[in-house]
Amino acid sequence: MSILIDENSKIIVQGITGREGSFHTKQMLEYRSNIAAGVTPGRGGETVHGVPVYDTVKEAFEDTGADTTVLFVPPLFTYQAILEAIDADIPQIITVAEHVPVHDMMKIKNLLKYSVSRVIGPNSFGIISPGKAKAGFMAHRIFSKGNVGIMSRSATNCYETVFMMTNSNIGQSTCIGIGGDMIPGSTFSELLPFYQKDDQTKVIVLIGEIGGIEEEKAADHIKKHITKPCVSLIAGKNAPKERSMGHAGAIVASDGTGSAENKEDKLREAGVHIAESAMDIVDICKRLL
Amino acid sequence: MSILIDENSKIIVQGITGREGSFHTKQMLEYRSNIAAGVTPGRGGETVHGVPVYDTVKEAFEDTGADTTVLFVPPLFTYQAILEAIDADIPQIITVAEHVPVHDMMKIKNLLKYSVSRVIGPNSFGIISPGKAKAGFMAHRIFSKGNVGIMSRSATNCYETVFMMTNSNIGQSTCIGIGGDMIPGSTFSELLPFYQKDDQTKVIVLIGEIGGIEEEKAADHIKKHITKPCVSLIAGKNAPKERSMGHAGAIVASDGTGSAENKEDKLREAGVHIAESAMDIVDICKRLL
Amino acid sequence: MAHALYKAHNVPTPDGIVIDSLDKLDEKLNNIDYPRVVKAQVQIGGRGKAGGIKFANSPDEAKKICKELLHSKLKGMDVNKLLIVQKANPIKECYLSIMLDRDYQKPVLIFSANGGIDIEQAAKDDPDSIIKIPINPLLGIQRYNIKYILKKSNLDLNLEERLFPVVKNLYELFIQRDCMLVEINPLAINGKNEFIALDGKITIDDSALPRQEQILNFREELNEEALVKEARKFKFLYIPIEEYGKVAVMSNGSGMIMSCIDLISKEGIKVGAVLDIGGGATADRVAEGIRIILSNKDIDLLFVNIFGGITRCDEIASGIKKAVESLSSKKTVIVRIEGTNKDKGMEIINTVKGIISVDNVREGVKAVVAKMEVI
Amino acid sequence: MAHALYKAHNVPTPDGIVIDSLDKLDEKLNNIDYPRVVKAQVQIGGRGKAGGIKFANSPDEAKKICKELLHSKLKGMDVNKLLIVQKANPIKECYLSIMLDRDYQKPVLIFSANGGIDIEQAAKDDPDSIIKIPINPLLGIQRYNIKYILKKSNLDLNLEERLFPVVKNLYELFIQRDCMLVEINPLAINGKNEFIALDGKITIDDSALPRQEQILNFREELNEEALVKEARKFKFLYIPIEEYGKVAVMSNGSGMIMSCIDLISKEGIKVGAVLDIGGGATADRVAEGIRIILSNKDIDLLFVNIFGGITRCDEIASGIKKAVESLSSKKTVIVRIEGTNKDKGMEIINTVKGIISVDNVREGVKAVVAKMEVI
Repeated sequence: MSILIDENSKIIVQGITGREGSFHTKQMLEYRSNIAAGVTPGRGGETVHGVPVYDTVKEAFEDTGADTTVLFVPPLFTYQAILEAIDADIPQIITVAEHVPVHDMMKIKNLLKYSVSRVIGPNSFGIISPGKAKAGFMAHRIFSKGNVGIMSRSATNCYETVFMMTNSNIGQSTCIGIGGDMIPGSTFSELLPFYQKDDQTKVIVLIGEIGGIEEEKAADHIKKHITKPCVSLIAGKNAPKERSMGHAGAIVASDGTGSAENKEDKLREAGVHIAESAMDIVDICKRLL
Repeated sequence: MSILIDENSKIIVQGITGREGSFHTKQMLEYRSNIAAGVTPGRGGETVHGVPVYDTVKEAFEDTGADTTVLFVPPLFTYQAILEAIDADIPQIITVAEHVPVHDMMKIKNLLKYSVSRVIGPNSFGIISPGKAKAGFMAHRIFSKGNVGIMSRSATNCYETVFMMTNSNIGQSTCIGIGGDMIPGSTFSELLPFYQKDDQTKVIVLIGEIGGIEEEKAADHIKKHITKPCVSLIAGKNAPKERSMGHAGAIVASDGTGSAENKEDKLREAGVHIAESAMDIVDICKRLL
Repeated sequence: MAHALYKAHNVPTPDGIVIDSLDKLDEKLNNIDYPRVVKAQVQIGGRGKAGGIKFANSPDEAKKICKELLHSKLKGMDVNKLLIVQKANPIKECYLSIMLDRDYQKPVLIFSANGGIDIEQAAKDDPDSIIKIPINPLLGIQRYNIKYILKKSNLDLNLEERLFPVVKNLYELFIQRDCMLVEINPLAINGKNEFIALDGKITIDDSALPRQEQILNFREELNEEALVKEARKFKFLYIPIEEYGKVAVMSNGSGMIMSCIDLISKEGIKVGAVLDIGGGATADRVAEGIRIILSNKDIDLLFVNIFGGITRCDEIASGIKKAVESLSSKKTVIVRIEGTNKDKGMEIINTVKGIISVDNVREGVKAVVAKMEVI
Repeated sequence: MAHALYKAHNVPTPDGIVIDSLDKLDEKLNNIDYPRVVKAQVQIGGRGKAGGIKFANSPDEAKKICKELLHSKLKGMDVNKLLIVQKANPIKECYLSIMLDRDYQKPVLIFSANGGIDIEQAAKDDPDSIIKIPINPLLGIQRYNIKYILKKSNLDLNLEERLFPVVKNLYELFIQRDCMLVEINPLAINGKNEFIALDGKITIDDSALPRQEQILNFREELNEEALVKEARKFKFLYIPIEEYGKVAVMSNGSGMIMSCIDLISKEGIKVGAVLDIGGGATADRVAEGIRIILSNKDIDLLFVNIFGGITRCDEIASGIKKAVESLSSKKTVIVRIEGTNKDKGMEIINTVKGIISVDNVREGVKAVVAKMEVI
């Protein structure tokens, strides 16, 4: 079945006429994703790789009934672009930009509770259900269809893991880029229920890292609600305190909040298998499947 | 069982040192409601009828763990008072003031989605579960314990109905004043599920009136989800169009939206018994019980 | 009112001057540019057709119009003020409004590229010509709202730069002034692609008037029925129902009043007016209420229906006694009182001559019917 | 920075003058009131203890202090600016801050009636002395928040009138300037019950700097490691990890970098620094990245680990070749590349002398261990 994205998803690309938007639209089309419309204000009526362009998200939504939008817009324009998508009632908003101001995401996250929308990202590679569709910019060639669901705060650690999985003939149901920011639109614990309900997913992998308490919340959720086997890798054990490790969200506070040790302890308590490396994830999945 | 208010409810009175607040605190205490605290800024440390007064709702909440607050504050101060209660995470906020500006309620209603609180009113007599507790200013002597749940936009039509019910030995489980304003904090359809789940309630009475589409929404909800017998009276059949009938919300638009006919039709379709008068409600309840 | 508020909130309007007396007309009218439009400031529909809008090409024409129009009557309303504005030369006229929508529980923005229309009629005849967007009150107006409006109306997307500030300012007015409706109709676009509010309407939430002092001043000028005003002094609500109705209802709550109207009307009897005396009825207030509603000459019969919750019935009865005896009116008064101290109240009522007392609403309505058959 | 921003946002601060040169000291210092406090403008903790805060009772004392302090060094930092402020006479000192809390996903207001404290220490020692309220970003600061703070701190409720505008303005600063933290410590209360920000700290969200031009200017003045600055020019991220670590890691993503640090550290080897070249790695950028990180003298070994998703491995390999050959460095370079065109890439890598190439991360770490044992 897979989750969030599949061959039936109708996708809008916001910022489709830009360099990145246009390039990845082509990539998504090649992967046979259903890109129903693009949006760039002032460019309505044009087409990009055969996809019709609209001036506003609301028009694009009304004409196509899209259920997902992917934002290829610069970080400082992301707030307005998400607002526009929320206001047009698009159910799923995927935002890939890095360096979106954290105040903007704070406002968005608080507004989301009033809306019908879910936001994935920012600083996310997107979502891919291998063999069905992708919405984002991930290197889709390394993915293969199968039964492992993956959520990751880091794109590179996810790629590395998926690459080795695929080489070991272990496929994926759906892979989601949570994004490496301080306030992600959707967190592990908010997305876990989808994997729990999904027939295709047999094992759930959470690739976390230092900073925040989302892995701890996920451990709580797993303990209470998840019956499928889970595997987790926490990156950043040896990162210095109070220094952001590139991802805005990957930072251990001076009081130790956000440390890898705490996260691993909580996950272990919840029965999650702890992996030490990407290769290790693959080895554990092999045993579990 | 009854709903929303009972002998275990812990109640705060905002504006307890005012004339109305103090008077109705006494009334509520006489009815053996558990009035845990009062709030009036600048009057913290005093007591009113033995009830301790606090300067802020948050303090009162932290010290007493109250679950309900009743606001005896003037209409133009209601917005701030509700905000303070929402921000202190009080689960139930009952607001009785008439003439609260509709923009204030619009903002509150939109904020509520983001909070853990429910607002009853404004322009409501409050909530009473006869024989258990009351939170509000209703004339409690006319109520009696029993199995009819009542929601009413009008206080007087509810009193009249309850008075005759009690005289006919038909008691009430819980009576809620929805309030006569254009944008009530809670509507019929939002409160119906509580009655449906309540063991004590055998019959549900909805006293509606012209204006808005809340009775229509209630009809939809009843059709889909309510298995208990329902009775409804719609007041204002003969009111002139485009003229507010005293309740800010009781107004039929020039295009006929909000007419009593439409409401009765929709309710009848949903299997609701339509009453022509308060006495009629009582007669129908007699048959149904 | 709309014109002044638009100006205060930077919603562009044509330059205009106000004339409220015929003094110094030369001084006021000789040194402005022409052509101009003279508009009578009265709150009536179809003002143009009624002769309330005239065109002046010169100071002399303007003066002549002022003399004719000022202090005249239009559809029965006094004209106490004229507004003399520049004549816009619109290349297009649109419609723009924001209303508080009770079902969305949000402000709704309404726009049409066809200005000067009756929006309700247009909504029936050509719904596609009207764009309606609910506005999230926590977000306010965003640029993409304007882009959407322009696209859907087949207008140039470049107009966004001009239209956005107009809508944003109108929205600020709507929020800050507690409006139920702000409407600009027509909203002109001139040769420079500027938007100008040629005419408009603003409705304010009654409950918010106490915090809208500036608007309260405007309202005082409005013509209202004398009895409505009189009742308001006592914080009573007097509502005219049907013309020439001979029965009046007085009660202490809107719901009960509506129910009484319904029950009486069902018997084929017209209710002429009602009066809601609200909560906390004292003897004096009850007496004032009866005095006011019976001063309506059409009324032959008054049904007083008071359900005293916390209020005591003897207090209410004293008020009724006082009013009926002092008025020495020959009008019929039917009384139903219920609640605390009902017995004491009934003792008082029974001492007043000419009052018909009943035990409940159903009996009250029967008594009204019986009495009206006789009258 | 804090002082200037507080002034701009009407957060009350003591009157002060800035001295950034020794010219015209007479003119600047003779005509102001005394006593004054002279503060060196450097971003270091424990500034007072380090001699960065001095008191002057007269113009002469002030001049003497200026001459000593300006252009001196404090804890290794250049003092290029002094602030000379009125000496406040606080009758009480409080603590006030607003920080963006990632777990609440809201701003959190923190207050304590004990000013001048180390807030983190106080949170451990006497948690009850610290009031912490999450602020709903859709509501902002409300008066009841302030009332609550005062009550909980056992301060006079009447101070609300004075404290509310201070907190409200501080909150506006927090929001408008994209702050992660605004802190006033101490926040003085003087004899007139006025609040004055005596000292403060402001941290800004890095991602928001492009829209905070004014603050960007402040930041340019900050002292930062030369290699961090050099890397930023190319939009690379250079992060120092452990002092005297001899191994460096270069990769194209934070997650992968953290994983590499973890795997190498697990073997008991210290990572000295890492460099993230980010997405879209071209040959030239790869070469620049290698040049920068190898210019750190402590580093003996570099592990380049690039997972090219869409990027081509031959492009990356060319960059590595270019860098290693042109640098003629004797440092060890271990390379792992993976992704599109890997074979072509490996062909290039194999032509470069002195590069150790590995097939995956595990092998890479093994190679690092083996090599470090030799060094």
